[in-house]
Amino acid sequence: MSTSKRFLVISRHPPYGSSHARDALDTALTTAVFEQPVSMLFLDDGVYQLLQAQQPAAIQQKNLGATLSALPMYDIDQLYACDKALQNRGLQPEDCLLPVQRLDSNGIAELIRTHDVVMSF
Amino acid sequence: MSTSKRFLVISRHPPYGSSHARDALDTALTTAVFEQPVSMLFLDDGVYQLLQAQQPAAIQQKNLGATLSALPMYDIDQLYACDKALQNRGLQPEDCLLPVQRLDSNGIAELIRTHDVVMSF
Amino acid sequence: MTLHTLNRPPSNTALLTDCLNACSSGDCLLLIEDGVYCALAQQPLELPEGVTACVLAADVAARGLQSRLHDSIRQVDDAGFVKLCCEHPRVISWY
Amino acid sequence: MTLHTLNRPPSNTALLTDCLNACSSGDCLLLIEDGVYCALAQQPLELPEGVTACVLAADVAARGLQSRLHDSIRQVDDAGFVKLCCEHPRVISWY
Amino acid sequence: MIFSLLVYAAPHSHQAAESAYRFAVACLAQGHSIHRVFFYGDGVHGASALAAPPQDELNLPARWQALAQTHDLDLVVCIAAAVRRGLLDSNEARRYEKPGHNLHDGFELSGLGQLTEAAIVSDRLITFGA
Amino acid sequence: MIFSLLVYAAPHSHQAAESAYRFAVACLAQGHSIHRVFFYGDGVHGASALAAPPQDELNLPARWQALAQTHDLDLVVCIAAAVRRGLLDSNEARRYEKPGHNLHDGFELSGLGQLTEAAIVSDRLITFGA
Repeated sequence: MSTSKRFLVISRHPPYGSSHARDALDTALTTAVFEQPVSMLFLDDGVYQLLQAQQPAAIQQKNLGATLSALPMYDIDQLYACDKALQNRGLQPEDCLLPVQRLDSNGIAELIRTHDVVMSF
Repeated sequence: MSTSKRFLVISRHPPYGSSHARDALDTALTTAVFEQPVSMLFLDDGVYQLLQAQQPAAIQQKNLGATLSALPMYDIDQLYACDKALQNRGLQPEDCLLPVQRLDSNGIAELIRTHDVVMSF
Repeated sequence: MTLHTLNRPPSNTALLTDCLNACSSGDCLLLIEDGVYCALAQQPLELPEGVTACVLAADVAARGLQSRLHDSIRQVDDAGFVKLCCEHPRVISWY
Repeated sequence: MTLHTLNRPPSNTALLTDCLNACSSGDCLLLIEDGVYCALAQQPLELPEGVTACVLAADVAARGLQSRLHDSIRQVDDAGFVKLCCEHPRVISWY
Repeated sequence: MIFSLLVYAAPHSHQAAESAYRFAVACLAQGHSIHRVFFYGDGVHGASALAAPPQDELNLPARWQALAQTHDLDLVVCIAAAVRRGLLDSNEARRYEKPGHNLHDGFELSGLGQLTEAAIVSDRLITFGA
Repeated sequence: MIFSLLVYAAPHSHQAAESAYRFAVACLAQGHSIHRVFFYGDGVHGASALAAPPQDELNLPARWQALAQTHDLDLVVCIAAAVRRGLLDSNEARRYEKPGHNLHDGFELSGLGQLTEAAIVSDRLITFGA
């Protein structure tokens, strides 16, 4: 695997209700482990993954927020979110467990154009 | 099974994309076979099941419309659909493969109140 | 009287609308799983008259929403979910 | 240039909006499976400038929608789907 | 009160499968009885004998079996939904000439009529779906 | 051109699983090659050796195997997704002390890295999801 491509993982689902959010995250982490540059983009209810103070022990699931917080340790620091999705849900930067760059529609379309492989979950 | 209850099966999904529509239909048919009175209510994209001229052979699926047409033969003749769902999709009575009673919100709420068991798919 | 459970977020507008339209006065709406996002103060639910709403507490806590719930919405635990089922002769699941 | 596939009906408003917002001029939107309901004349798609839309013919026929498609939308077969993938260096699936 | 549950979602893919189990536990803890849990659609995967989830996730088939043993409840899997999805008991494995079977102990395959029957004899039927 | 496919939906539940197969057939018919089909999430059920669908529905695991034999393509199932969902090969069955295994011939269990690798070496990665 000498060649390298720029990966973008889009995550559109809220945590815990389904496995989409976990699967997106595992895909991004694996891509980083394989030393490919990877960005993540949170759209729609996917932005709810960014909320602090998740306590999923009562529903017997792993804390997805904790894994998200570790993304920068895996050199996944290109994190983006749909500005409108955050705004509609009243999510401020201080509500989020890690900093993300907020993008409008033009920014999202441009982000996609600068990546080679886009996987959406 | 001496006692009898009034069953309502709600079907909210379009045909073919997922198994929801087929599962709803099978549930209604089985209920009828067990000689329980059963009504069906089509909501949201579920009303697309009523469209004539479905040709699912090319996607290797069974014709759901054909099964639907047979409902009256199984004594399932209490068929209802959300009027607004039909209207929003431009579906006229002549577009449909069998006649349904159109209900507004009040009618739907009342339909539910007159049934003992409601299963939604 | 009917208990309605709903497990999808409000972005699923058609589901939430169908559920609310199907409610009669006296019905109760219990928000579970991803349905608890419908209970946030940020986007208040427009409940039909005579309809009350609750959320399942474990699902609220899991998603970090404790401080973000709308005032009018009561939290219930699993035992409360069972009790609601007993109090309503009919239960419909919207998913 | 990107090919976007979408397989859900337009009642899934958030998905369709996200997909359309993510399009750049020159992109193509291919509607497949339940996504073909987005191609009906009854509710015309509001495509961004420079974006074209197609539908997968087998999915249209399966659902009985042949006579209900919007004029501006081209039907492609499975081979056409593959060709669209070749013509666009990037494919995103919206589902 | 007599409850029956309809599970229409797969474990590890949708929380609904886990919610159903939690509900059943709460139900029995309050002294209610559960007549039947019916697994339909993707819910049939909740009856797999081969599922090996990570230690921090619920092993639902094993949990359901334990609950059924303690509280004498019926775990029924829709046979038509199961067979097309690759969930077989030894009878069906023979019938379809498959090399093995994977229905967890404590569950049985039967027809959709068992759902109708459950709805008739129970005071409440609660669906957990996706 | 070199394609790889990501199948993220279960057969018989979502049409996406069938769409992926039809796409693969069309792809190969046009002279393209497919490097790998990767089954992830609920897509892993598309690799079940025990699925016995009705005659008028596609038996996707058998179809994929036949396609792989003819066209020399790789059918890889995400091991983490498979094991928690009850899809095991003989190795994993031994490791988890399960009474049997149900991975269809022609498929192999491997890590998510095989998806990354497929995306790198292929000209196109097409996802079929639900």
